[in-house]
Amino acid sequence: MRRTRASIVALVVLSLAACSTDQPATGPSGAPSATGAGTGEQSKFFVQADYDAELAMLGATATGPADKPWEQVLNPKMVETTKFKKKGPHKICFSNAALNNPWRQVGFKTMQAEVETHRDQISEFVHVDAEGKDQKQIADINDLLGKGCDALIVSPNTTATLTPAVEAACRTGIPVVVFDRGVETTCPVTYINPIGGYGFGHVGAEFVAQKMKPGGKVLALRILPGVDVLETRWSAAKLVFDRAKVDVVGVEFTDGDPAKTKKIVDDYLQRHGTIDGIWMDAGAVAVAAVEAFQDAGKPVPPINGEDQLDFLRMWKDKGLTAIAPTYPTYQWRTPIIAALRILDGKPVSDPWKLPQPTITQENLGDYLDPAMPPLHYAMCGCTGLPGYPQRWK
Amino acid sequence: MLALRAVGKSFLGVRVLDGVDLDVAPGEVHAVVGENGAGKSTLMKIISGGYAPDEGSVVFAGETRTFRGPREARRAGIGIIHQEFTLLPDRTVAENVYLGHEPVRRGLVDRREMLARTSALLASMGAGPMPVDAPVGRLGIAQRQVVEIAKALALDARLLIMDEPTAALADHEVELLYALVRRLRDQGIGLLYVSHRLAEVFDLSERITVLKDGRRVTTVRTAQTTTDELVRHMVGRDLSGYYPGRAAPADVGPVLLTVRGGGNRKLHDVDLRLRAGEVVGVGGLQGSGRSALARALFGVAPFTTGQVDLDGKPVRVVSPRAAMRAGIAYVSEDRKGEGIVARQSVLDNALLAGRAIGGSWSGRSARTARMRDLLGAVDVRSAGVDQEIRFLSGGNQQKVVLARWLALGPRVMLFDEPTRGIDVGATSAIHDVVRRLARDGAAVLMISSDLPELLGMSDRIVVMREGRIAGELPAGASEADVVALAVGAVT
Amino acid sequence: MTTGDTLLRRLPRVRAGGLLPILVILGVLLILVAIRQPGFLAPGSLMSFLGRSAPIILLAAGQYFVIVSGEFDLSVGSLVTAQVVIAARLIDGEPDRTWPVVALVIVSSAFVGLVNGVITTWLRVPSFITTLGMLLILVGAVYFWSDGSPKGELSEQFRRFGRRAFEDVPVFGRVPYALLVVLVLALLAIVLMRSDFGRTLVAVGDSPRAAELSGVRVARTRTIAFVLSGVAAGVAAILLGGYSGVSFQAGSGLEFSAITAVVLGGVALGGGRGAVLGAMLGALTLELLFALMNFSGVSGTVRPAVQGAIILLAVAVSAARSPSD
Amino acid sequence: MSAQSLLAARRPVPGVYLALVLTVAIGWLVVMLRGGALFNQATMVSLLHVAAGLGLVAVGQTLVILGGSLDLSVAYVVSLSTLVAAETMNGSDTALVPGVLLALAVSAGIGLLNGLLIARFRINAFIATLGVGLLLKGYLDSNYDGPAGATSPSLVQSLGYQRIGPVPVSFLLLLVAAVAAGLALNRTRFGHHLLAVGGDAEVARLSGVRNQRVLVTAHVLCSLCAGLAGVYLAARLGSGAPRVGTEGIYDLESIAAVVIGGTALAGGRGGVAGTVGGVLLLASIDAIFNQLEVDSFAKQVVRGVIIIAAVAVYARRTIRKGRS
Repeated sequence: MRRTRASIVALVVLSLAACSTDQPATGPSGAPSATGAGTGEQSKFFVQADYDAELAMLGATATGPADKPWEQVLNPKMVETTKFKKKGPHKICFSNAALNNPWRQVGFKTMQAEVETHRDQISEFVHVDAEGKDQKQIADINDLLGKGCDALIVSPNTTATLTPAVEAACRTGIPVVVFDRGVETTCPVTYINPIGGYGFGHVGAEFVAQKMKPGGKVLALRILPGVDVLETRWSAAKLVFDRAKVDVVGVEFTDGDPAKTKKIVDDYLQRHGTIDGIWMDAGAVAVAAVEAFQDAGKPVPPINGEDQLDFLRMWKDKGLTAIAPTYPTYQWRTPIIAALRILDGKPVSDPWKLPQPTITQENLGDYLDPAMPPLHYAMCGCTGLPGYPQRWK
Repeated sequence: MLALRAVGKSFLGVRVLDGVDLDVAPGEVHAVVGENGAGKSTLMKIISGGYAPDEGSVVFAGETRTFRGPREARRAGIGIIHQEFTLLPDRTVAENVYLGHEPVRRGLVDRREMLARTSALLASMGAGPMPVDAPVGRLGIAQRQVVEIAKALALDARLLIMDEPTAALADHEVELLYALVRRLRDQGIGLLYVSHRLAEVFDLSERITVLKDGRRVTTVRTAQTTTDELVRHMVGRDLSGYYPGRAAPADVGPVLLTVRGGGNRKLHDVDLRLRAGEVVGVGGLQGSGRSALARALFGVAPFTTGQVDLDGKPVRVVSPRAAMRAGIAYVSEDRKGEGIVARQSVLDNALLAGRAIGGSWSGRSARTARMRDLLGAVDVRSAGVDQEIRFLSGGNQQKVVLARWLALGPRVMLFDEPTRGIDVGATSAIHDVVRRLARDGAAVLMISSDLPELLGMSDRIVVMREGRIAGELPAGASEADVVALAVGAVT
Repeated sequence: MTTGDTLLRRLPRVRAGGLLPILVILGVLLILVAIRQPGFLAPGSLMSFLGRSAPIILLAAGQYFVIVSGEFDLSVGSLVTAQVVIAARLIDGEPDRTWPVVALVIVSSAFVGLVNGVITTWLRVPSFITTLGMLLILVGAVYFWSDGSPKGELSEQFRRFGRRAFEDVPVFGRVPYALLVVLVLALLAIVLMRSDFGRTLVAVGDSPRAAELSGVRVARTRTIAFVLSGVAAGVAAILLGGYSGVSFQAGSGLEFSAITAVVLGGVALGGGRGAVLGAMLGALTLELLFALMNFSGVSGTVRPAVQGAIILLAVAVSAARSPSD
Repeated sequence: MSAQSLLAARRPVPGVYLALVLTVAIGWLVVMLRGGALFNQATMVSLLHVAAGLGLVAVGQTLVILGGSLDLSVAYVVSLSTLVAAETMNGSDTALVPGVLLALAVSAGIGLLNGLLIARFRINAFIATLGVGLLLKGYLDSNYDGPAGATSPSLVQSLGYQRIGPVPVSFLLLLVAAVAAGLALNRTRFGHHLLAVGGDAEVARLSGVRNQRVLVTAHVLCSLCAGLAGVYLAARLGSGAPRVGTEGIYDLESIAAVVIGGTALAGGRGGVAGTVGGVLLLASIDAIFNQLEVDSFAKQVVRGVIIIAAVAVYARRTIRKGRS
């Protein structure tokens, strides 16, 4: 009797597990799908027009001061802001998606330092952390609207779900500046971000595909499924790999956990003997991936990381074949600058596309700073800001 | 209305009931008597759906029934009052009484109706005023027993089983219960009345069934039998020869333990002296403070007033550990809950106390070896000392618990119902151990509800009532003497 | 009790909490891995697999002490994270600070366990709540202390415990330090469970009343279990920090992995049943399952479902086999 | 607050409300001293919105905890429910009702699975719901790579953003759910039986309660509440969000709210009124810390301390009651 019951449980459980596998597997055995790609179907986040635009921008030259990439703009499209002109000093409010990773920490500190440089114009800077929760951020924005802010900066937690809240903020008439992730509305005065995920993914994948031996095996290491920024990176990389007929032997999620990363790489090395290239959708676990090769006594293949110092140092010390596309943290400076310009009634570009530099073998030395902590992001544009370097340590 | 035919039941291979027949007619009070472990409670649980019989049949109201649970039995019209309380302390009186069949109006529980019916029910039972909307946890023991009875009656039972219903009741409450039983009988309800107290049985019942060792000995008309005859049926042996001999006056040594003016929440003004070499029996009704006395002496619920002396020196027994260090040991009445560790081996169980007190690493193997010998000496029957104790019979479990304490060489040994629910063979073995302990110079306190055992084993009997020591009886006192003291009747 | 009595006779006698089920599961997984990836069983790769599984095995052993005594410890994952981050910041790349920090990690982990135990036993807060609160406090405090981003660096000396190995060992090839650490501690754990304390701990989990009435200091015993869990988490933090370096992800979710491993190993939640070896084998099984999924290219997104299904299956089968409760 | 007085009709107001009043008073004072105002309309609305989402989940969690069980799968049920609702509606008002009903039906199904695993297959609730949660996570991860579907505009309009004075419709929904759950607990057989099962399963069985059925029902209701929270979040977010439940840590937060509200983790004692108080307390702390711009990590520490302290206080009280 009980045994029958147990087997029923087994059946239910297994059928449940099975029904979650109807998505075509992305992996070595993944059969070519409708799009004919070796890495499976394209993500629904993929937008061809955006992709083309971003790739075009990678080669474009930015306008603006050369030594201040955070003030530069790619393909500027200026918009009038005189209706927002207001006498200072201003109260600027910031609804932040989260502070839960080093990238956001470095960025936020950079932003705070930027605020300090404008102490004459900014009387109060209000920051609310949504702790990575959509519904808290919606509530936070609503909450900030009741506080008499002169301008609202939003770094949305999720593009689609924060759109209504941002629209509501626009309706109150205060200038709204969105950065990092976007929203699905044009109502903010400007949307600031670097070139974007397609560019990031493309640069890394191109490098890996070119440097590795032809027809070799690539392991793609991703952080989480379902995060839009990361999805666009992967969809661009997919296109590159499929075009180059690279054998992507696995797409694995690491949860940003270095231990899990090392285990995955270790097992893939065992399974395939060698891995000829590593592509990553974010640099957080790049060092762990490299260590896995070292610990297994294998040569480290071409790899992409990000501008975190631990990776850059390892790159230099071990002489890796590597590249670091960036999603620069200096973009956290720009919203403050933009907000103040808007409140001065000066025109700003919408969208405000920031350049997205890539760290290569050639310019690697420029970004290595031995005094900074290992998880610091080199592309912070913060060396000239007040409190450097102590604030970022 | 109820007919059992050749009902049998075994637990873990131990035959608890064997071919029992029983009939109850409407409007009849049918008493079931028997010694502890005779199978009364198991039989009642089979009738009320708590257990399924292994063999035989239960016919109720003309149909052969196999109740798949208490719910079905209750729905069919069988109410039961268990020996243990089945009340939820956090729920109100009314909620407890109507648990499982709350009155409903338009889909919702009709609180007002429930309160009203509960009040009416309690009133019809002749119970005193009771806060029906207060949590049961705030009531006293006697009141809880009344609630328990009300709970059994609430579902318009056609057959009501009462398992030791008067155990916790005071005199006037017993009278009320009598009246209630008679009233129910006159309404045509059949009653199965399980009791130790033969006087009650004679007062109330029309017929009496005697169980012994899981078999039905006889069923007699109450009017045609006598107490003596019943006792003979129940015991089926010569009482005097069954117990190990008492201590001779010369064997009784000096006073080991003295309590003066001991009291706590459940005890008042307890004065007690225990001598080396002597078995002191403790009698009294359930809830009279017998167990509280043992638990106070062992530091489970210590005395808050008064003084305890050991060897003439005051000791503070604030915890079981402190008691053990003073040389006091205790065998709880709740063997399953407080005695054994069900999933550990016989050896682990036996070594538990020794390990708790600690010992050197070097002494470990010697201790284990000694324990193996001891387990053999008290005649524990198991498939080996590594067998999990839950697979042993109750008697063997109890012997393991005894071995646990014997290994420590206690000077004062407290037993609370040491042979309850234990088969005859093991009972006699345990009696031997108790007596041997005394002969070896320990002071023994033994609580028992089993009057023959109490009278047969004790060198002296202390009877408790309402948290006080009601009196002391010498060896050779009669059952009537004990009962008289226990219920406070004038002798 | 009721139906169990009859069932007991029908079912084959498997000692509850026995190691047989977990050994069967482990064996099946090993065979599957061997088919899929024959090279896995070569000494070198097997050794490194065992080495990298060391932290979770230790956490499972620590969790076992708490669970078998009838409690829960949800704080171990965040304790590991906290210790890795604290160690990195204190060492800050200085080799000289390695040993003091190792000592500090272990002592402070024991202290966290002590606090868990004292709150649970003295203040009578259910351990689920105590350790849930502790989880929040530890992670919050360490994030707060390090401004949301780990600082400093672990020294190579610190990292070697979890990363390096004795090279060129005959037969085995390469023997990770972590493996030796886990073997020694596992042996200690097994010896401990056979000692007076261990047997008493199980008794406390099975029947705290009976234990107390036999003179066992129940509160103290349980508190020691929490301390042992804390120490295990501390050692796991050293090995894990060594294996993978400093990150805020170091310990996240490990408490659930550890509890899962313990349950897979045939240890009953609620206490009193199961063996520490079973718990550790449960952890090994879980790690082997992940490796198998890596080897067979199971899509990363489906893995939680596979894991969930196997847990439910294993527990449902053992629940159906166990006769009573 | 007539609802609350109804829920608490026969029992003293749980201590959590005292803590709530104290917290708000202290917070108000501190914020005022720093020259701010704790409660303007906007903060009030925000607070109640946050409370509504967590509250709906916590009300359901209260039911299973009262029955001596536990549900760690609620976070995934919430996410799944937002997706089912939003994808069924697909931006049209005509599919509003089917969308809501389907989301609730799917949630109830998961509750049924939980309940059966626990009650019939006797798997420990912790492990059973953890396992079911992992199954759902696998399903969500492999089928969704981001927000999907679109909620009916009129649902967004009404449940997501409509409010009456400072009180959002969603909070009224929470109150309705809480009153309904309170009614179910105090005024239905199911509720009486649930409290009995949680208090002492054996006593309940001997009293004729069908324990398994009661527990399964409680789990279905718990998942329904989580599903309802999902529908609300779909309305709030405008689409289905596969990570919203886990981001909100609804599993552990709901358990925290329940125990802060005075419900015993072991079951049998407590109620919905306390849970609503617990949710409001957590939301108030959020609001106050938001005002003071205190680091969210410090807030986490405070939350941890509050959870432990609250339960320690309740434990102390029970011990004292037991003695007197």
